[in-house]
Amino acid sequence: MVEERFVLGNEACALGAIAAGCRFFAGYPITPSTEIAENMSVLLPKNGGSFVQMEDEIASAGAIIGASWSGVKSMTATSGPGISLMQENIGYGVITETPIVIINVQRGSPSTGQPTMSSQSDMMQARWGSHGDYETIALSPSSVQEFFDFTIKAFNLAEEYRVPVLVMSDEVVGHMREKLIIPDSVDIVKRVRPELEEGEQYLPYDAPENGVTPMPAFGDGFNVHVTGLTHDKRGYPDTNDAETHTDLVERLCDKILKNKDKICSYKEEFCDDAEIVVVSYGSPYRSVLTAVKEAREEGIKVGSLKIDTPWPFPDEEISKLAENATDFIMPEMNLGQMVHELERVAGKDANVHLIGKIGGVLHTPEEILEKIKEVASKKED
Amino acid sequence: MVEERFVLGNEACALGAIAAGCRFFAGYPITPSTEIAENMSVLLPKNGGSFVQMEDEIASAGAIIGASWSGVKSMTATSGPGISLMQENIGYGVITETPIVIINVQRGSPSTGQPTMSSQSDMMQARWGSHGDYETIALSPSSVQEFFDFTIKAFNLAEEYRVPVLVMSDEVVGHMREKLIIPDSVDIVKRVRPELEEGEQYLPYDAPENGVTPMPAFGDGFNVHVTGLTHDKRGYPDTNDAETHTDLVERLCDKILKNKDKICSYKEEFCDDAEIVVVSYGSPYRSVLTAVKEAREEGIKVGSLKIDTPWPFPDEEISKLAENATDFIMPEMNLGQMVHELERVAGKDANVHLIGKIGGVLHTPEEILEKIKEVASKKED
Amino acid sequence: MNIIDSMLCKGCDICISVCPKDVYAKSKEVNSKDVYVPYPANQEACVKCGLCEISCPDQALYVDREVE
Amino acid sequence: MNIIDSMLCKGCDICISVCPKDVYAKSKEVNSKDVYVPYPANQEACVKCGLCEISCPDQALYVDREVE
Amino acid sequence: MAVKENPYKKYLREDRLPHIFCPGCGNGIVMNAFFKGLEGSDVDFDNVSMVSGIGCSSRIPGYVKCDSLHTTHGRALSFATGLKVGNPNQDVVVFTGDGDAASIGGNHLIHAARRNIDLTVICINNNIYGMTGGQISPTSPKGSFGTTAPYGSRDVPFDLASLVTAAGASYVARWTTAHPMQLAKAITKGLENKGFSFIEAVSQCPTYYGRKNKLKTPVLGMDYLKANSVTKRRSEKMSEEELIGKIIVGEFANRPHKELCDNEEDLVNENYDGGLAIKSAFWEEF
Amino acid sequence: MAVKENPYKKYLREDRLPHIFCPGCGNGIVMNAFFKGLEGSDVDFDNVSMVSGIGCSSRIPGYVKCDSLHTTHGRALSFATGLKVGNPNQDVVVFTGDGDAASIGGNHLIHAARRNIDLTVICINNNIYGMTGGQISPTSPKGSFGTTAPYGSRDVPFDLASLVTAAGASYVARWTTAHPMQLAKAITKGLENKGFSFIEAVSQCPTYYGRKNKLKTPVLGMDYLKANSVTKRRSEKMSEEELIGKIIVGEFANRPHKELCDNEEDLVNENYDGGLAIKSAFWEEF
Amino acid sequence: MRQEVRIGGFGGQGVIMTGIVIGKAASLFDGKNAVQTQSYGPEARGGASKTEVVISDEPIDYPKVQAPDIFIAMSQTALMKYKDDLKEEGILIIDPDLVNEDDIADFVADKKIKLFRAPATRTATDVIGLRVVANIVMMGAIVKATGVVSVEAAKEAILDSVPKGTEDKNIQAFEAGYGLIE
Amino acid sequence: MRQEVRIGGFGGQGVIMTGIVIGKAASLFDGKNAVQTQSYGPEARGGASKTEVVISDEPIDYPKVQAPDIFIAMSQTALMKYKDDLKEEGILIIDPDLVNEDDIADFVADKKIKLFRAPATRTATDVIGLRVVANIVMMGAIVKATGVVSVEAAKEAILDSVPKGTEDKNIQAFEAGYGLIE
Ligand SMILES: Cc1ncc(C[n+]2csc(CCOP(=O)(O)OP(=O)(O)O)c2C)c(N)n1
Ligand SMILES: Cc1ncc(C[n+]2csc(CCOP(=O)(O)OP(=O)(O)O)c2C)c(N)n1
Ligand code: SF4
Ligand code: SF4
Ligand code: SF4
Ligand code: SF4
Ligand code: SF4
Ligand code: SF4
Ligand SMILES: [Mg+2]
Ligand SMILES: [Mg+2]
Repeated sequence: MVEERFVLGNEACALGAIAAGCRFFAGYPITPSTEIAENMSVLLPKNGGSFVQMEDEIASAGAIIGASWSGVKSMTATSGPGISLMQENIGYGVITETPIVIINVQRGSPSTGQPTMSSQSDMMQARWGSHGDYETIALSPSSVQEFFDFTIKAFNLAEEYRVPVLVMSDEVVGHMREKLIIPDSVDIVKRVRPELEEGEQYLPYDAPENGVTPMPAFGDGFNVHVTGLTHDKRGYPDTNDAETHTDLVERLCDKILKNKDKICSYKEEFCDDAEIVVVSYGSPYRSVLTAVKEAREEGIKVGSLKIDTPWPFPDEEISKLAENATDFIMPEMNLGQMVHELERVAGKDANVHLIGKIGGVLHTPEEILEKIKEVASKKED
Repeated sequence: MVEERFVLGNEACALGAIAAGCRFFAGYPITPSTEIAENMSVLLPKNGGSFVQMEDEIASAGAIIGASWSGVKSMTATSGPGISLMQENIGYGVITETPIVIINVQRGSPSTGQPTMSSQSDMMQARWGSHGDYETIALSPSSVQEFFDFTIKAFNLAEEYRVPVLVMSDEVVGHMREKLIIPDSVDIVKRVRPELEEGEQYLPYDAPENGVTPMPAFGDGFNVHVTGLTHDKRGYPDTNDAETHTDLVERLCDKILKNKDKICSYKEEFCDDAEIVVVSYGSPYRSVLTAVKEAREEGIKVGSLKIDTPWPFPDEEISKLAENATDFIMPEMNLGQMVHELERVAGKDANVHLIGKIGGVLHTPEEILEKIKEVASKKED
Repeated sequence: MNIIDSMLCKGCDICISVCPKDVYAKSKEVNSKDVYVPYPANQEACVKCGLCEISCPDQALYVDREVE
Repeated sequence: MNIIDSMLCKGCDICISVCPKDVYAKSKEVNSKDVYVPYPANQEACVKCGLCEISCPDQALYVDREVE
Repeated sequence: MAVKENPYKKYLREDRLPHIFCPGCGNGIVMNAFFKGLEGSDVDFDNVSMVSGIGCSSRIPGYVKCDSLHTTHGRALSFATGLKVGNPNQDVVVFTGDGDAASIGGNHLIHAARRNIDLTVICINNNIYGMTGGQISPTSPKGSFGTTAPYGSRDVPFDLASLVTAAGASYVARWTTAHPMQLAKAITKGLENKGFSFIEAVSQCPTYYGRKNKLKTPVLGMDYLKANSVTKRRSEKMSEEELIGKIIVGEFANRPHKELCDNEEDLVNENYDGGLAIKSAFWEEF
Repeated sequence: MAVKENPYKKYLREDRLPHIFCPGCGNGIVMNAFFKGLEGSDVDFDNVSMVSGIGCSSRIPGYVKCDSLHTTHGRALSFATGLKVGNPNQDVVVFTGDGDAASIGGNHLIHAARRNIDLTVICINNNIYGMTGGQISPTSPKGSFGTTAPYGSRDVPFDLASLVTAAGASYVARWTTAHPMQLAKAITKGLENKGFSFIEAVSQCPTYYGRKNKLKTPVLGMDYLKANSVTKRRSEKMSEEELIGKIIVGEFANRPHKELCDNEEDLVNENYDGGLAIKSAFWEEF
Repeated sequence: MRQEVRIGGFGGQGVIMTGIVIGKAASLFDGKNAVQTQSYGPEARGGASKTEVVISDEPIDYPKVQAPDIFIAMSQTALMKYKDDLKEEGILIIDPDLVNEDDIADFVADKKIKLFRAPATRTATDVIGLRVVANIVMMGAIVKATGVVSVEAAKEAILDSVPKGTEDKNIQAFEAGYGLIE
Repeated sequence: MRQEVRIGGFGGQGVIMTGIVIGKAASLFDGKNAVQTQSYGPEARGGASKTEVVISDEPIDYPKVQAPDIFIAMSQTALMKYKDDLKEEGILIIDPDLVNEDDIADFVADKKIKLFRAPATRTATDVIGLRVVANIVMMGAIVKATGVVSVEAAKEAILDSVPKGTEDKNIQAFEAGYGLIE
């Protein structure tokens, strides 16, 4: 039975996690993500799961990786300083191919910054925050409903590609209440154990075509060794061999890069004939649509591309749009982060305009409309 | 008196720090940076300074910031996992405008990866690793001598702009021995206390034109409050005001962005008539020069731009080169990091070719030469 | 007279509770911050022990020790 | 006979040192890893206490408990 | 003639008052006890530098008219270590909370204690995370409620004073906001001890701990602290059962021994004849 | 007929032998003691999962034929907490070193002890960072040398067993590689204790600690450990001076009490009738 | 139509809950859309407390209040702090016992504000005998004065939000509040 | 001219130091350039030990050895592990007491290797009476057999590197080694 509730974004996230099958949460309180932990502490025992408040965020990230290997889906949630502390263990999650979900409810930064204000200034950190080469999957919700939906999606992607998945939310979405529709059942990706032919030697890191090897739980009898060191197909450390390292790291990246078309998700509105495209993700999208509609009323050929998955960045779609569009506008609650990607992809063919805004206040529709008009009028010149 | 020694890159770094006036080192051992700490533990007591082996890298980063406010120049050194752990406190150093130097001797990554192998895969982390918007200064040495020189330069830049400065070295440079020439005196930037007019109210964060406010030491009587929260000109927390935050963060970024021409450092060789420019930083440069010379002998118009300061990226110089050059080649010991910057700056006008190499082994001159030839022959088509 | 700075007092009533001599009582008037500031209803009883001063979390309270 | 696996032995001499019965002695021959592997020079003295087995860091040492 | 204002107000930055603490928060009382303790000691206020982490309690240094470093959550002692070793002439005082010191900062706490570095650490233990809205902390009593312990906490809490003693601190004491005079005296001793001094000040958080645990008003909170305190001496005669839920107050350690900065100075003196490079960032030459 | 090989070799991944440890490193002895302790306990080897951090000692699980998680430096206990709570049916054993457990990992250590989570932690304390080449650690004796203590360490080291006891662990013991049988017995007890068990195994690192501290050969190292050990009981009759440089061996705590996973299970049982969601990632439905 | 509502008071008055109940009434029981937000951070400590609700028949894009149509002030501090951007001819509801009307006479006149008085706290204490239901009393007044949500939706939302066993008292309170506005 | 030297042995033989002394001799005392590198990581544990030196009159760009001109093997393991990329007609110096010459007979012949034998360890023990100077003995042999550095530079580098008080013994060792090669 479909259920309707009027809840906080952060509560929707927790409900989404439960619906996705998350049965372990380890976390450490931090504004503005705390309500996720609080809700999980209420919900998990009611669903057979465990909530552990850890001593810090490093331990939280470690615990959910441990829990994932025990065979339960697991998650943590944090903000700003907490996500910085998790970077080392996120890298460990990447190299060990552990499915986990990490929620970042972004706040004003750098440093302690503005704990109760909103921002999108950890977007590049999501991609580059841990040392070394790797690729990221990140989703950005723009509403309470999306925070629920994207959390489920995050779990599914984590399982499908055996990677840490980040949900890059922000204070606006985390701290507002809206109607949430909880469907009576959701599609979830369940984990699948390796299956061995008789007499086959078990190679826990011998990846099939798609780069993703099946994953057993500890205790299943596969005797798998999991290490953050560069390892061979058996999972054994092999740290001085260039080839082993190259094969491993390239495969880890390719899992995401080569499945971009399946992972990327976005929504186009009014784009068919758009000469100007406003590209957004997360909460600024809410102002974009109003602005685009108003601009359309004024006869400006403008469309909206709303990106659900900032990482991996939807290169292909943007390139396609750049065939028609001459200008891209990107509102971000930062000084310019994802706009670097937009420039990389569209910069050769079109003009890219950033509306960077920091200080914690969402762009208003007026601000975006103004920029649309400005760009439109320059085009006429 | 000029002194000549045959030393390890990491030892040269320690000697450079001492020469620059560093009198406090806090660190935690990690391969391949450990010899820096080891040398500092020998050198500091002989120079009136203190060495403290901390419990971890987080504490190390914290301690050097504390020490900097006590009025001594301070430094730490780490690699891979350690630098990930420092990200939170690096952000704190940025927002509190604390001059510190952090050495990263890069190793094979992600995660524990290849502790004893070389890489340049933390370059983007250097720019984006901590949460929030900020700008970075980073230097990359390519020889033992440069490791000494750049460490001094790092201290000078840190003092001049009141920022954490990163020296992004790598295992190759850290772990090789070469001749080091230690001049009998080096130019160092000393710290300058604020000077107040009579009756003037002290505003520790009221920045002059160049964005950099003078910095007192604790105990100097200025009663300064230093916080990682968004703060006003008095240094007092003011966390809900968009303007205070915007002013602060923009100033922090502008300190670096607006002084790019003074900060950026690079070396051009054979570039005057170059149609192909090999852009490199750090140890791959060593193979570049051989390759470029050989290619020149074969009549290919190729030059080398060696970047001393990957961050801030020398946009202007690259743009200038892009006026003549049709192709840029960038060897990096990663899967492509600084090449994103190169693409951003030169991508509209020229082709950008990455020679990404991971696994821990330096590019050979042959590999680079081959690429030069390949690019040159394509041009002819 | 012991003085309570109504700009600082947040009306926690700790002074009322800790005073061994029951010197303070709650006033009936709210200050500009919707707070009922105590007052020394029983000033004469004060033995100048300073407990109220050190226990006032808002540094709002002054014990008059001057000999009049 | 107690057996020392020369593929595993790293020549630390701990077995020689811990054996209460001085069963082991250093051999004069190096193995393929430049190691002088001990041998049970004094096998008869062995009381099968197992101390050498548990003290061999390289799991190279086997104490023969079979009754011949 | 002296101004007619609270005697501790003069230490504060007037332009920041009133401070952000909730009505009746124990933080203000501990501040007062600190100033009183300072006045009773041989330490000069002008020579004091303060350091803190993140939390309500960690906001205190920002209100005090001295140099202060409001750092990252849990890391105050790391920063303080650099600050103190860099210039051992300062008197460095650290304010921290139970979450800051004992949860995320637990490692720095035990290591600072082990090194016996000459810092005076005042840990305001309100058994909760105040700043973030009432989650349980590692000192929350078994059975107490917090927003992350909706069914009551099941963990055994840390006995902080004992833990820090086991880690090697040279001076350790615990009092509560209901014992401001004793607290002040312990702080005096801590300031005068040349080594790591840890003073745990058990405190009320009416807004969160109180609201969740039937101690809604500040007065109820303080009454609870008073009623449930037993002195160290008395506690030694009590059984483990009798001690459940009790707050043991008094001195836990007072055993001066060589501290970190002295060790560092020895190393310099043994290897160099120029002395410590205090404030050398400002020197013309090296 | 049994194969004629070392009785502990059967637990190891043969395709990885010989292991990377230096000749005479104590790690191998502690491994043996662990297997012996396991054989003496009611724990089934097939039910064991292992976790470790980073360090020479932390490489041990990678050689054992079971599921193992070789994690990040200092964080083994965090990972182990998730692994164990996620499926409390496993017997989770953690191998760690003095640096891993007590330096960078000190906070996780005291918190795991406080929660009394049912893990068996074997900490190989060689008083040095072996893996990184011989830097001092928080347990390096005062006066000992390391590559980062070229003038001799001045700090007072941690007494790990006591610290973990103060933090709340239910079983704590310390032995050395020169006491393999006693060590094995302590490990048996630790495995059987339902709660946090901490077994400190003081060990030799001939390559680094030995080289720097006149204990160059493995045999010298072990002889030193043997000669300087005193039992807990005997130590209680010795003065502080007499105890300087001594290694106190024996049992430090044995006081079972409710552990974390049981608490978590209680919460589930009180609020849900489906039981714990063990291995639920593989379930078809929710 | 988009309507923006702001409610301000001091901690403990249940101001936030009122905002939630309004949002719930609109979105779950009136078939409209609603977004509720509230102040966080130091300003939300001890002192002033604030919540805002946007209600609309259309999907709500921009979720924040830009200039409220309706402002309910349950304390003097909140009134003075949050009144300024109330729309011309907007609705202002005050608890007359807790605010000083003199201070806003000019404001009300200049902006042609529709001012309502609802002595919610007094009504809660005197009529219902439960001070804590002052916010629900105010809810009744809001519904009557503004019609942002229907009476039925309001009641359902209240029943959905209050602790079991207190339903009757709360409905009573709502109705008492409803009756406060002529 | 660029010359690449590799030295291999087992831990404790002072192999690394020999590499450093050669590099020092070339760069500080012969006025050339030199880069010395060595193996790190698990392979450097307990067992095999390796160092490499590049020497050149020109500035040295690429700092690593690609194919050594000269290889000195002080253990069987090192010999077998590191010999393969020795250049055709390259120089190989072995300590004949520590390696098994039979195993490389083909290799030497096929690649036309110039093979030298320097029983450094035996010489150190028997002639100098100090086993630890085996590496300096080998240094003498290297200088004589290859001339990569001058005798003077080698001696200065040795004096610059060894502990005070051991200078004489080391110079003696060097000379003994020098004498081992005809
Ligand atoms: C790395 C990091 N994690 C989490 C937080 C959020 N946070 C701020 S204060 C705090 C707890 C404070 O508790 P305590 O130290 O007891 O201080 P109190 O507010 O109770 O005085 C937390 C978890 C943070 N600022 N940084
Ligand atoms: C975050 C981080 N910091 C530092 C290191 C480097 N590191 C690896 S092992 C180690 C110390 C290990 O010491 P210990 O735990 O005592 O193990 P041992 O090698 O002595 O057995 C260090 C510092 C690391 N891998 N990760
Ligand atoms: S000084 Fe003492 S007696 Fe006087 S009012 Fe204060 S507490 Fe009461
Ligand atoms: S203790 Fe201070 S703040 Fe509290 S009521 Fe008394 S005067 Fe006011
Ligand atoms: S079993 Fe005991 S007696 Fe026999 S060789 Fe081994 S140690 Fe010696
Ligand atoms: S103890 Fe083992 S490894 Fe050591 S010498 Fe004896 S058999 Fe060899
Ligand atoms: S939340 Fe608690 S600790 Fe924080 S200021 Fe309020 S009462 Fe004090
Ligand atoms: S370095 Fe020390 S601890 Fe590590 S394997 Fe070698 S002897 Fe053992
Ligand atoms: Mg607290
Ligand atoms: Mg160790």
